[in-house]
Amino acid sequence: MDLSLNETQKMLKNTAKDFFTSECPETHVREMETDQEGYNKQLWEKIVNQGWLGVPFPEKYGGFGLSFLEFCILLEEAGRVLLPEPLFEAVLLGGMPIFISGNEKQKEELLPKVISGESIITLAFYEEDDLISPLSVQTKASLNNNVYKLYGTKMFVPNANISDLLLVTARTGKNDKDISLFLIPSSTEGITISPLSTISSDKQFVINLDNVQIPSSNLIGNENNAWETIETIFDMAAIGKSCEMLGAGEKVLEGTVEYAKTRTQFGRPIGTFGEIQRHCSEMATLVEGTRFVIYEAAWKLSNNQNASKEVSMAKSWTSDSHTKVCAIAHQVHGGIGFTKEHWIQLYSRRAKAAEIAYGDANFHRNKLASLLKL
Amino acid sequence: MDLSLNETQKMLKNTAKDFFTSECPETHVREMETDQEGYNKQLWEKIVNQGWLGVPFPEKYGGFGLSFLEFCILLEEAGRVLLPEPLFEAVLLGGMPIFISGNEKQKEELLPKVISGESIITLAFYEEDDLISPLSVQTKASLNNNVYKLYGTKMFVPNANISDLLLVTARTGKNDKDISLFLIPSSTEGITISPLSTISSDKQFVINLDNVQIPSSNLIGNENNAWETIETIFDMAAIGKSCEMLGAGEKVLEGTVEYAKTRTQFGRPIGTFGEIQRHCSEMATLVEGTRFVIYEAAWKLSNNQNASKEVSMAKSWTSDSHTKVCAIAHQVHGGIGFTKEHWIQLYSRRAKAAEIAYGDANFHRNKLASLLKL
Amino acid sequence: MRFAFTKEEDDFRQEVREFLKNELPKNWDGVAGNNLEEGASDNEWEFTLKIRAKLAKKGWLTMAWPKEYGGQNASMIKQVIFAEEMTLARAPGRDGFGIRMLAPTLMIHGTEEQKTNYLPDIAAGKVQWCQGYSEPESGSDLASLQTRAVEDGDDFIINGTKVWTSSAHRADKMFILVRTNPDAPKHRGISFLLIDDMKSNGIQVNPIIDMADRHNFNMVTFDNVRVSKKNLVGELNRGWYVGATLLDFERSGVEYSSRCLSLLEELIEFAKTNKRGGKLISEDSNIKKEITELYTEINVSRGMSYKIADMQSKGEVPNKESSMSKLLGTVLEQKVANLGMKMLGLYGQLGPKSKHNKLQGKIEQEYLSTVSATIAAGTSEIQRGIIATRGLGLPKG
Amino acid sequence: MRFAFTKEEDDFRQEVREFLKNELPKNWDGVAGNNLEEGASDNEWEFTLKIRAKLAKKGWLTMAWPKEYGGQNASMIKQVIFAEEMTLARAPGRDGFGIRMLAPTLMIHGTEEQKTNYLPDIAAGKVQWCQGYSEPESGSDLASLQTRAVEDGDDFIINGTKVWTSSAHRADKMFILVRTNPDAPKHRGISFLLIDDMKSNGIQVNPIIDMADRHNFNMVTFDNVRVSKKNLVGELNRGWYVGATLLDFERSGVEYSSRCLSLLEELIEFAKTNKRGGKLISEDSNIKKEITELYTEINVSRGMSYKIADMQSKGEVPNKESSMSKLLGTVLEQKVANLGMKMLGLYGQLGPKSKHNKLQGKIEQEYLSTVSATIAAGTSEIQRGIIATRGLGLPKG
Repeated sequence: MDLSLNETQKMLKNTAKDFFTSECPETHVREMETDQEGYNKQLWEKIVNQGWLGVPFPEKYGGFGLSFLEFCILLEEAGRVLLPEPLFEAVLLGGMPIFISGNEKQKEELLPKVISGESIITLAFYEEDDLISPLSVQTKASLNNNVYKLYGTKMFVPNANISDLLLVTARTGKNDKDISLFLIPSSTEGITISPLSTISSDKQFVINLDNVQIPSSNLIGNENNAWETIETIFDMAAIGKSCEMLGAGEKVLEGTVEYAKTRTQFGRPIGTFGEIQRHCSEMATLVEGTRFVIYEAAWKLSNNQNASKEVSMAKSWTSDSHTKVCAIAHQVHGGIGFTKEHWIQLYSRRAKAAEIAYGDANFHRNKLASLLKL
Repeated sequence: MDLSLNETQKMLKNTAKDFFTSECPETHVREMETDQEGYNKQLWEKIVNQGWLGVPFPEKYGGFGLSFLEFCILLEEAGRVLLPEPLFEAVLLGGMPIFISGNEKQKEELLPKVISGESIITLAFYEEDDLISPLSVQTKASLNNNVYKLYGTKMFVPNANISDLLLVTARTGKNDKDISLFLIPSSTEGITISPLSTISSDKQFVINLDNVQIPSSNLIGNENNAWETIETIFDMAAIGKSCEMLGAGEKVLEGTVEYAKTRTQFGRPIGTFGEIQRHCSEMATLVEGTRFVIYEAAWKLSNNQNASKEVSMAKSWTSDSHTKVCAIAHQVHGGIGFTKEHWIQLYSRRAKAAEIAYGDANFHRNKLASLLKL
Repeated sequence: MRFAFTKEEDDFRQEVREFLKNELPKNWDGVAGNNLEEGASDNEWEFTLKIRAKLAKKGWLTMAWPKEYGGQNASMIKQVIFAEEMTLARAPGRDGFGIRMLAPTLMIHGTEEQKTNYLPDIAAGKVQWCQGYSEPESGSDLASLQTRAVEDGDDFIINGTKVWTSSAHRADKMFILVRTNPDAPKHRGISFLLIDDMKSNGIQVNPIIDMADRHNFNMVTFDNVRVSKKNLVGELNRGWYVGATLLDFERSGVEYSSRCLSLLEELIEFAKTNKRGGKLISEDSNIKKEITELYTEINVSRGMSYKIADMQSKGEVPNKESSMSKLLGTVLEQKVANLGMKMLGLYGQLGPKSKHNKLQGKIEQEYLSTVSATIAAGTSEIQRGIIATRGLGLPKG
Repeated sequence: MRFAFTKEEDDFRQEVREFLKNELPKNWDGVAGNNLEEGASDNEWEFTLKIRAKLAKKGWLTMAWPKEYGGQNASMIKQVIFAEEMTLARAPGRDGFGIRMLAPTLMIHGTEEQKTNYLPDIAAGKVQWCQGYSEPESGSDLASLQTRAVEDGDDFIINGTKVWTSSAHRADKMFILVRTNPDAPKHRGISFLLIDDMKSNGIQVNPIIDMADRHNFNMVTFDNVRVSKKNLVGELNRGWYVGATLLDFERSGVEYSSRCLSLLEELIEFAKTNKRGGKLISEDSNIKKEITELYTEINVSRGMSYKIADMQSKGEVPNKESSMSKLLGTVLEQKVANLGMKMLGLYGQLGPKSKHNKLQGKIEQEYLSTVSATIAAGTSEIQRGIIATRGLGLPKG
C-alpha cells in the first residue's frame, strides 16, 4: 500500500500542471466556448509534442509506455484548467478501444497516428436511448461481399467535427450483446454530422449514418464482440472524467478559499464567519475524499484487476460531490459567481456535464447495487 | 382556508398545555420509565376527569363531540412533555376502532367505558412480520357454535399490562384481506402477556393466543371486513404520533435555543457562533415546516376526506425531521446532552421509537410512490 | 382551522385561470423558457407590459392595497391564489418593485404629494420601477453601502455604483438607498430617494449577463445625478428603516413551491411516459425516492407559505417564517432542477436552443438559473441569521 | 502508487486475525454489544486486561514506538491493518490513553526519570491511564480550564473538577491539564501533570451514565490532591503545548470506517436474507439506495484514513486530514445505525436485553451510543473550524 506518486508520476504531474497553467488560461477556455472547432491547433500540437497522447500506450506504437494511471494524472491537471482540447477523448475514446481490441495491424497503423496527432479518432456510441447498455445500440451493420453497410443515428459524439476517423458501435447479430465496433473515416459517403448546443459549451454532435459502406477489414476486434471493450472503455472514461472533476474541484476550492480570505463584509473577511468556514471545510472534505476512491479504481484498472465496484463508487461519489463543491463555491461567492464573466460558472456548467457523463450517480449506484447483489 | 385554531381549539390547547406542564414534569417521565405499570393512576384519573378521552367521540357516548383534529391538538401538548399515560393509545387504538366499526350496541356499551376510564382497551395488530399489511396477520380465528377460537402471536402491543380489553386482528378467511377484529378480555384463558424492553422505555408486549375462545358477539364490525378500519386507524395513529413529535420538537427547539443563549465558551454565548445559529435555524425550520403538513392531514381525516397522500407526506416528513431535530439538539448540547440525566436524551430516544411507529419514512415514501402511480 | 378553499376563493382561482388561458398564447411555457418578468427580448417585454395593464384593470395587481389607495383590501389567501395561478401558468406581468415594495413603503412613509404622484401609475401598471440597493462592496452587508448623495440647494447629487439591479434596463424609475451622512454609524446615515427618470444625465445602465446567458441584472453607475429633495421618502438619514421594514410585505413565498410543484409534476409525467434502457424512468429506485421526498418537501414549503399568508390575513407580522419559506423554497428549486437533470440523462445538457432537447430544454435553464436562488434577495446564510437572531432571539455574533 | 498490500502486510493481517480467532470466545460480538474498551462489568474488564497483556507480549501495542523505547518503528500501514482487524473482530484490549497519547508525549517532553518510570509499564499493558482534560465549563473551549494546581514545597496541590473522563473508574493513573498561573493568558498558564494513584486522598470518581445506559464517562473531583513536582511533564505553564500537540499522533481514524463497514456488511446480509411484507428488505428501493450510498461513503472514509497513514509513514504530519477523517467517519457511524433502524422496522427499538431483538439488539445500542460520535473527542464543529483555519488558512473568527 503506497498512496504517493512515484518520481515519474510526480514529474509528469508537475510538468502538466505548469504547462496547462501557462498554456490554458481562462481566456483560452472562454475563446473555445464559441470557437467553431472548439480547440486550438497550435496548443493541440504542443500537447502532442509533449507526447501525452502516448502516455498509456506501449513504446512500440510510439507511446510513453506508462499506464492508464499516469494518464489519469494528466487528466486531473487538464481538469484543473478546464482544458478544451480533446486530450481525454483522443486517448480514451480514440486510441484506447483500438489498443484494447484492435488486431496488431490496426494497432501498428492507427496508434502512432493517434499519438502523433496525425489522426483524431472519436467514439460514436450513444443513441437515442442514452443508457449505457448494449440494448441502446440500434444502429445496424450488415455484411455483404466483405462490405459492411451501416444505418442509424449516433448521439452525443464528442469532437466529431475535428475527427477524421470515427469508431462506431453497431448491432451485428440477434443477441442482446451482438455489438461490433467499426472504424469509419468521417468523410465516408452517407455520414452527416450536426452539432448540439450544450450546457458546457463543448463540442458534441449527432451523426446520421445512412447506407455507410466500409470494408470488413475496418472491423475492430471480432464481430459481435465489442461490448466488453465498450464496458472497459466506459469504466476508464468514468474514471478519467472523475479525475478531471477532481482537478477542477481542487481549483474551485483554492479559488473559493482565496475569495473568502479577501472579500470583506461587516468589516471583516467573510472567511471568518462560521457559515463560510463550514462551507469551505465541507468543500475541502469532499475534494479530499475524492482522490483516494478515484485513484484506487484507476490503479486497479491499470493493473487489470476487477474494478467494477471501485469505478461505480468513484463515479457516483465524484458526480455528487463535485457538483456539490461547485454549488457551495457559488454560495460563498454570492452574486458575483453567477455572472457570465466570473470564472466559477465555467466550472459549475462543466460540473453538470461531467456529472452525467459516462453514467451519472444513479446509474452507478444501480450498478453497485447489483454488484452487491442487492 | 384558515390555519388558525378556533376559540374552542385554542382553549383546549391552552388548558392542555398548562395541565401537562404542571402534572407531567420530567421527574414523572423518568419515574414511569422504570415503573412496572408505566403510568400513574392518579394522573390518569385527572386526565379522564378532564374528559379528554372523549374529545373525538359524540356526546351521546359521553364524549366531547369534537373531532380527531381536536384530539391531535391534545396529542401535540402531550408530546411536548412526553406524557407516559396512554392517552394516545386508549383513544386511537382502543376507542376509535370501536367507534368506526362497532355496531351501535358495542359503541353504547364500550365507548362510555373508554371515555370514563373504566376500561382501557388496546390494539393487538402487529405480528412477527411487522409490516403494516393484511398479509402480516397470521393469527387465525375460526368460528364454531358461535364461538371463535384464536391462535397466534401478537407483537408490539402497547400497554397490554394495564388493558382489560384487547382488540385483536385475526385472519378469518382465505383472501388476503379477510381480516376480522375481535374484542377479547385480557383475562381470557389462553392469553399470555410478556413485556418487551424498548428504546423509549415505554410498555409494549408480546401476546400469545393459544386456543382463546370468545363468543361471536365479540366480533367488531363484519367478519373479514376489518382491514379498512385498520387502515384508517393506522392513518390516524400515524398523524397522532406525528403530532406528538411536533410537540416534542417544539420543546426540544425551545430548550436548545435556551441552552445556546446561556452556555458560554470562548468567552461568549455559544448562540453567537455561526455554526450554532445555523443549527438552531435549521431546527426551527424543520419544526415549523412540520405543523402544516400534519394538520392538513388531520383536518382531512376529521372531515372524512381522502388523506392518504397527506398522511404519508406528514409521517415521512415528521419521522425524518424530528429525528434530525433531536440530532441537531444533541450537537448543540455537546457532551452533557448524551448523559442519562439530561432531558434531551429522553426526547431523542422517544424520537426514534416515534420515527418507526405506524410506518417509518420509507414505508410512507413507498406508499406515496404508489399513490403517485410511480 | 380549515384546510379547504371557500367557494369564493375557488371561484376567484377559476377566474384567474380562465383569464390566463385566454390571454396567454397556446402552449405558453413561460417567457423564453425562463422566469424573467422582463423577458429576454423587446417583444417579450412588450407582452409583459400588455398583460400587466390587463391585470391592473382587473384590479388584481393591487388587490392587497387598502381601499383608500384604490385597493380591495383582499385577503392574503386570495393573493396567494393569484400568485399560485400566475406561477403555475408561468405568466409574466406582476410587478415586484412598484406594487409590492415601493407602494407599501410610500403608503407609510411617503408625503401626500408622493402618494398622489406615484401610487396611481404603479396601480395602473404604467411604470416599471427598479431597486437600487446592493453595491459591489455591499452585498450581504447592505448597510455598508457607499453610494453618496450630497445636498445641493433643493437637490441631492448622487455618485456611486449599484449592482444586481434587476430590470434596470427596462425600468423608468428607481428607488435607491444612498449615504447622506458618512460620519454617522452605518445604519444611521442612509436615506431613501426616488429617481424619476432612469434616462437622467449621469445614469449609466450596464448589463450583467448571468451564467444562463440571460440579461436580468445590471450595474448602474451614478455620475453627479441630480434628484430633487421632494423625492426624499421619510426622514433624512433614516432611510435604512424606511427601506428595510417592508421587504417582506405581501410576500408569502408561495411562488417557490408553485414553481417547484408545476415542474415536478411535469417531471413525474415525463418519468412515467419515458423509458431508459427499456424501463420507465419512474421505475428507477433512486428517482422514485427523490420524487417522493421532493413532493413532500414541496408540500411542506407550500404549507409554510400558506401559514405566512394566514398570519398576514390576521394582521400578524411574519419574520422568521418568511426567511424559512425562502430558505426551503429556494433549495427546492435547485433540487427539482437537479432531479430533472438526473431524469433526462445526457439530454439534460441540452438547452432550449438544441433541437434534440427534452422538455424544451428547460431543465438546463432551470439548473443554470436556480444557482442564484439561494443567493439573490438575501443569501441562505443571511436568512438563517435572521431566523436565529430575529426569530429565535439568539444574540448577534 | 500501489493500492494493494504487500505479502508481508497480508501475512501480518492473517497473523492478527488468527490470534484474535484463538483468543476471543466463539461468536464473540464485542464487549456487551458495545464498543467500550473497559467493558460493562468487572469480568469484561478483566478479559480486556488479559487480552491487552497478550497483545503487549506480541509487541503489537507498541509497534509504532521507536526502537529505543522497545518499539518496532512499524509502518503506519501495519498499524492500520492492526487497527482494522481489531475493530472488525470487535476485540477489546487496545489502550488509547497510555500508548497512543501519553507515551509519545513522554518520549518528547518527559525527563529520563519519567520515561524510565512510566514507559515500560505502559508497554507491558500493565497500567490503565486516563485523561484529565475537559471540565464542566470547558468543553470545546478546553484552554479555559480552571482546575487549579498550587505549588506547595515539592508538591502541587490540585483542586477542581474534570468531566467526560473515560475509564477513570478503571484507571490506575491520570495525566491532567491544570492551571498553574491564573493571571497569564489562558493558553500560557496551564501545566501537564501525572497523577500516580487514582486512589489518592481527595480524588473522587463519580460515574456518568450515558443515554445507552453505559458507564464509560466519569466526573472526577480533586480536593487538595497532592502531586509531586517530579510529575510535571515539560515546563511549568507550558502544558497546553505539551498536551495538545500529540492528540492526533498515531491515529489514522480507520476505526470509524472499519466499524461502519463491518456493521454495514452485517446489515446487507440481513437485508438479503430477511423479508418484510413478503419482500426481501434489500428490494426496498429506499434501502437499496442508502446501502449503495453508505457503502461508497465508507470507502471514501477508509481511503482518507489510509492516506493519513501513508502520510505518517512518510513523516508528514496530517492536520486537516485527521479532522476530515473524524468528521466523515463519525457521521457515517450515525448513518449506519440509522440505516439499521430502517431495516429492522419495529424490531429496531429492541435492545440487547430483549429476547425478541434482531442482530442481538446491537442496532438500538449503536443508535444510542453513536449520538456522542460527532461530539466526543472534538465536536464536528470544532473539526470544521480546524479544517477551515489550520487546514485552509482562513482567518480565525
